[in-house]
Amino acid sequence: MSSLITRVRLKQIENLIEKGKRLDGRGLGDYREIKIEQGIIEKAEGSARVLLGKTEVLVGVKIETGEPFPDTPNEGVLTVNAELVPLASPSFEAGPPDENSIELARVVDRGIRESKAIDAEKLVIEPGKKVFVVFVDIYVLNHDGNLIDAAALAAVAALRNTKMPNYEIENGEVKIKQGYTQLPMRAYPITVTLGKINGKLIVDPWLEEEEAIDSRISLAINDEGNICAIQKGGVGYFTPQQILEAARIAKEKATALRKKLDW
Amino acid sequence: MSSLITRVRLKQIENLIEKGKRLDGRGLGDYREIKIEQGIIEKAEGSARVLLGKTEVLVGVKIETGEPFPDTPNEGVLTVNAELVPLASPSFEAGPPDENSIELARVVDRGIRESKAIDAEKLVIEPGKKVFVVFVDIYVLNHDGNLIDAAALAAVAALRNTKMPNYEIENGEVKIKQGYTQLPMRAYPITVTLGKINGKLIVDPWLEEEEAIDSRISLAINDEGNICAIQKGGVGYFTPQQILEAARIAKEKATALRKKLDW
Amino acid sequence: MSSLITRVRLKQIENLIEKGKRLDGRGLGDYREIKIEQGIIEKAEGSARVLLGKTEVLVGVKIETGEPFPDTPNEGVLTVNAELVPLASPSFEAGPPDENSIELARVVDRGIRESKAIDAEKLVIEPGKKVFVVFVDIYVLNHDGNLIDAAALAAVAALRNTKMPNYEIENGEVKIKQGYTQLPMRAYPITVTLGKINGKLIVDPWLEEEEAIDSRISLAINDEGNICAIQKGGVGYFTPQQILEAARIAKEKATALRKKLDW
Amino acid sequence: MSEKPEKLIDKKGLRLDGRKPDELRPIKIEVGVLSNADGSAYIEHGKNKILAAAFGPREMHPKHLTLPDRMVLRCRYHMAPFSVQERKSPAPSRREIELSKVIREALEPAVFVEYYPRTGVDIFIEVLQADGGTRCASITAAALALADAGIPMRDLVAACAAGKVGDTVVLDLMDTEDKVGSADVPVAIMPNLNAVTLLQMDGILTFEEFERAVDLAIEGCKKIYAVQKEALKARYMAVKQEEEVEE
Amino acid sequence: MSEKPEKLIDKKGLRLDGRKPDELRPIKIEVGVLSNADGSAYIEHGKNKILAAAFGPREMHPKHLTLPDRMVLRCRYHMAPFSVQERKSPAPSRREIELSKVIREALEPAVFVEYYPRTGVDIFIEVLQADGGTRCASITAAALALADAGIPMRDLVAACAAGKVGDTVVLDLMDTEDKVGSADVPVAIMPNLNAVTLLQMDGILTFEEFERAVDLAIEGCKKIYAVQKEALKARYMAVKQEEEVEE
Amino acid sequence: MSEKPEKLIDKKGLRLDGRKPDELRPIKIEVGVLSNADGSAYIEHGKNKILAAAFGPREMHPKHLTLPDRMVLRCRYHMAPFSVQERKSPAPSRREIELSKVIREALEPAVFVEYYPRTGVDIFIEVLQADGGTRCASITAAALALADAGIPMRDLVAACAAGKVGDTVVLDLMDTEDKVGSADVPVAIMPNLNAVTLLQMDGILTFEEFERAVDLAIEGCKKIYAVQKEALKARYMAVKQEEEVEE
Repeated sequence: MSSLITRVRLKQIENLIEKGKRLDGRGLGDYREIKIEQGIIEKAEGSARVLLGKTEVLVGVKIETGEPFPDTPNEGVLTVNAELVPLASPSFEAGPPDENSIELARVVDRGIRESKAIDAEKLVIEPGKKVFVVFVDIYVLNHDGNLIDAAALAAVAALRNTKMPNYEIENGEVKIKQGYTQLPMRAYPITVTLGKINGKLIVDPWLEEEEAIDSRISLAINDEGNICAIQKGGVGYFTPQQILEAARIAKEKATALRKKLDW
Repeated sequence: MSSLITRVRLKQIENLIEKGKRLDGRGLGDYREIKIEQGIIEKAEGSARVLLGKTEVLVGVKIETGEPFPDTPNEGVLTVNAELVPLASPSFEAGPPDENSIELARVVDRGIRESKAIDAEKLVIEPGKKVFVVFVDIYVLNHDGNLIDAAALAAVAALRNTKMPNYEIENGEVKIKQGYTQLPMRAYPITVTLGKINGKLIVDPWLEEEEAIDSRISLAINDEGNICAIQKGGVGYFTPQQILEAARIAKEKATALRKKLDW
Repeated sequence: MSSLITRVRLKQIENLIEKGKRLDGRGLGDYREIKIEQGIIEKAEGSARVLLGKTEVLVGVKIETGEPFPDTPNEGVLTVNAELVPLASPSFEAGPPDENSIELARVVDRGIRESKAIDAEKLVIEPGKKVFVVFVDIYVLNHDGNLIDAAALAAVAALRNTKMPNYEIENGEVKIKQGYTQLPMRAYPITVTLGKINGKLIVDPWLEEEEAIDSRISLAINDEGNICAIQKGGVGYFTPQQILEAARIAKEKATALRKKLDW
Repeated sequence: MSEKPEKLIDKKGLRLDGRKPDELRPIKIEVGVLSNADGSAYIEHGKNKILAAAFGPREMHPKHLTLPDRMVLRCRYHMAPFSVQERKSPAPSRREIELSKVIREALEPAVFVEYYPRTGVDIFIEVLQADGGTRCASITAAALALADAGIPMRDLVAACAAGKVGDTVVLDLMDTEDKVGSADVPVAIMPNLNAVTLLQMDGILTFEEFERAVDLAIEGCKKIYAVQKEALKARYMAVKQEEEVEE
Repeated sequence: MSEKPEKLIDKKGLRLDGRKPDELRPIKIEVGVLSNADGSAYIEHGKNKILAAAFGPREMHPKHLTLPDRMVLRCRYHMAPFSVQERKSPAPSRREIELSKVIREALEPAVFVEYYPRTGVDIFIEVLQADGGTRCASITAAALALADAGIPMRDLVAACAAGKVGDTVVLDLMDTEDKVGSADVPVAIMPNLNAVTLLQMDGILTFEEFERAVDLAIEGCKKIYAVQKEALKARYMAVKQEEEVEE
Repeated sequence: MSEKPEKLIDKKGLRLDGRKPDELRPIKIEVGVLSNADGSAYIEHGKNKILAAAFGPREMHPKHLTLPDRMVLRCRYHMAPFSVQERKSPAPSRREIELSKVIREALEPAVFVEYYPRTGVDIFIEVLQADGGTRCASITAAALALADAGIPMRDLVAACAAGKVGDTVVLDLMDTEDKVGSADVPVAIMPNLNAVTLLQMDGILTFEEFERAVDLAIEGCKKIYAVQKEALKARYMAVKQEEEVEE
């Protein structure tokens, strides 16, 4: 990402963090304010909008029928896609997904997949032939930093909000019936991202801090407090101690967040 | 489109039009000379070449079998595509269709589709499963202005010239038989484009006039003289009065053209 | 290809060739040293690596099931693809195949196809419905000239090394069984490329010579010594006499090579 | 899944959603909703939910598209995959490419492009939910995004469709009416200049029906124009209050 | 749908369309048919119908492809979707990309590329109907388009295939012969320079058959060369007449 | 075709291929294997066979990606179509694009990017055969390719995964263990700097298991580091010998 902030600003951020403070008044381990709205796209089977400070992510879930993958004939299909639409930031460009949007989608995908959040076996209509395909489309509407946590939260919130069409099989053909069933969920992973500035770890870096950090680490934590996915990013490094410290903080933050959300 | 003509030339065009005249001697409401040749591509199921002055458009029609759209199981499929091939103009580039060729294809498509020119129900082989797909490929060979009218004319002329293969169903498989049937047509829409220069409307603008006009309006008129499709183009505007005037002229011109073509 | 060598070097190459000599000490009709290794990619159904001097080409063969082409319902499918991967040369770029890699793939394809090297009828599982598809993927690992001969040799060597899965048909479904059968081969074409410098023909031009030649001709020779594919390349020309001379040399070289390889 | 309703207009002359023939759907507009864009607007027009943003005037990439005597306007109309019944691939469709062009050409007459030569303005439109008439609602929102970005304009552009449903010419078709109805005429105007900047038509209309549809659409646009001005006013009041607080 | 004919050569030694083994299909060429191109030609060679146009010498886009000491030749061979039995996607196929390259390399030896450094010439070929031998007919037409554009040339390039049908080496294969026959040898020459600029081969030929095929193809090219010259002459007469009328 | 093995760890605590839980697969590395690259390395790590090459520091194309104060590192991780069980399309998959990014970010901390401003270094990785752990083996090889190209580096980067198979935390998962196992933790380190430059995780681990996996992976990386240094030494000995012969 191009350098959008000045060296003076960068120095300011670093100096504050040295003292355990941040530009926007937060403590090193604090999240920005989080707002979640569910069900705002009526035409989608599920949807949620997350505001993480000024970062805004909308996730829509669509459910269609399709074929299972040959190696998992008894499981439905999950497809996660992310669009960094150009109205969200001057640094986003229209066009096919770039490495940043692909990484975002794949990190959110792993959190959901590895925690077995969706009960994929209940999405099977006819084993090996026909299953429900769950499309999770992440739409970043305003980029003010820490897209991973906002997108992961919006994705799980949207899935919690998702209804599957009822169906019956008539003469070998799937007939969609009236009514809906809740999408079968087994877990609600929460992803916590930390950045490293001058050797210090900060939670939920916002846009200007993202310019200042040399690396980040994102950990998806499941309902039991176990780790189910990790992604290190950025051109810097962590010491092994910092990694364990980050894992500890992530677990703590996820538990707190989970309590607050009543998930 | 980049400015290919000089300001002097532009002034000249405007001055003439002010006096009700045009550079090439036509009156404001006159078409250039129109020539239509049908059946010139023997390998295509239908074809026609239209010369509108120096503008040259070739349309080939191919018919294949395929699946109907899920929401219209009892109708054949119409696909219109336009190629602004680079030999037609220094302003055309090789590559995937750009917004100009897509607009051209979609405007021609709408004229045919909305007037219900093709009797789509007669293209069904097996409802919901197998239908004829009609590919209308517009090939612009020389661009001297008003591609929409030339392409729309060539498309309908090619469809009038199109033969469908005969077939029978044997053990659930479609067998192509000897002989051909005329493509079932119900209407022959004619599209008339007008340009606006200095508040005056001109019919069939040629290339240099296209550089001078700030907007154009194209109206497809069906056999009964009703309007079945409209497209305004260009970065200017029309007053509501100019729009109604354009519609009146288009209807008149289409009737005259229809008589001349004996459609 | 951009000019990678200096004019002095070019003059040097030309002067030597005038005297029947070459920069690397070879005679005009000599190949560089050839090394062939087979079966080095265990996960592929067949593979071979060819070193032609410093030019290095790896070919992997994968076999899958698929549909035959409608016009050859009783034949398996051959697909040849070439990747000029960017680690092989600073002149190669990542991205979709360009004209050079497409030409390379198609020239190798023609040698195999026209000599009927693979017994395509033995690849049919169910006529018109299911056949084996043979994917020949040419991977250029180091480009030091004459990719065509190296790739053609590696492709045939990989096919000679290819095993097809055994199968049986159970209730209309193909079941892959234990064990393998040798891919049925009928011919082992060998392709010989000659370059023209100052009216002289040289066999197996290496990278610097490729910069110096104005045209090349590649001939695929089958087991009987007949010609089964030709491709002239480059922006120069051959006299008819030079073409016949090239064909004569190619036949001779192919025979010698075949003897040496014991094909 | 989509069954055709039996009657688009009932005995009382009311439409499927209870509207009268010349009645607009509810419209809600908010200006200045995105912090990273130079200008932005969010519109809910019936069940349509659309975001528009403007960036610029700014340096253009690639540079060779720059024009020496004027600003270049670019526009991308794009639908979210979840905005419609069947998931839409995020890659731009031919329809989206055409609409991007006609929307740009509907907005450009309102912009003083000669004020900022050698610059570009990008308009990005994201349809979050579609329910018929997205191109018109997009124009309505995008005009406000341009104004919010401080792009000098002759007038706002307001857009609305009229059409024919059964035998009746009606205003502002929703999705079902658009699909089952017999004609659709989207129109955009610069209200103060009596200028039509977008006009398209699908379906079959007599000359007289067309005249009526254009009149009805223009009336609709004028009502939408009033909503646009309210939204702009609300935005400026908010900005002013913020500034006062900061002082 | 395509059934193989029983006999490609009948008892009298004649081919499916009644031609003798060394006989060309009818050829019709017109030069200067497109008003926007710098040079153009239209060829009907058997049932092949092909347009070729040349633009340049002109500035190149993108600029970094320019060469300091010579003109850059580019070529696009493209088939219309309706030119063949099964509709062809308009996106360039691998075959079209290869043919664009070999056609360019067949034409380039005839062009004095050093006369106009830092410029480019684009050759665009559109196959409107294909019936076997399109690459050769394309070269024949494109050479005339270059000449018509005033590009300085050593010679024209004329092209024609020979091949083997049954046991007979024949000239100028049409579609069915190409598909069912046992070899195809397309050749292009600069007739005055005794220079072969295109040579490809598919199928199986002995050395002697190959020699015979090359000879036959070269003979064919020379006959086509005569037709090319006639077409150029007709074009210049027409231009001259136009100029005289204008004086 | 792929049946799940019944037991990933046998009664003796050994794995499918007979390794102990903390045992690496056999590793073979050769540096300087490609004559056209500025630096290169070939690694066989278990059945993984991977080539890595580095080009640069050199001028970048396109130029606008150049940075005034540092070198730009680019990386492409790519799998050969025949490297896996089912043929892979040669077009880059989303997985390959993500891995290209994380591999680049694993290598960049080791490079003194500020030494050569306004230049670029390209790293190209080709997986010729894949058997689990390709990203780690790619990093191990690519770090050597960079060193072989003479790019100034703080340290080498060595990479290796740990994971959980059944109830056991094990080192260096092969393909079957990766697919059937319950967690995979690829790690890259700069051994002399105690710095983790790549860390990912799939699966479910308690905090304690995660700690153990990271420790184990780092131990593995250190062993691989020794192999890397041997390979570099062998390369330099060879180069030196060549030079001596030339003198």
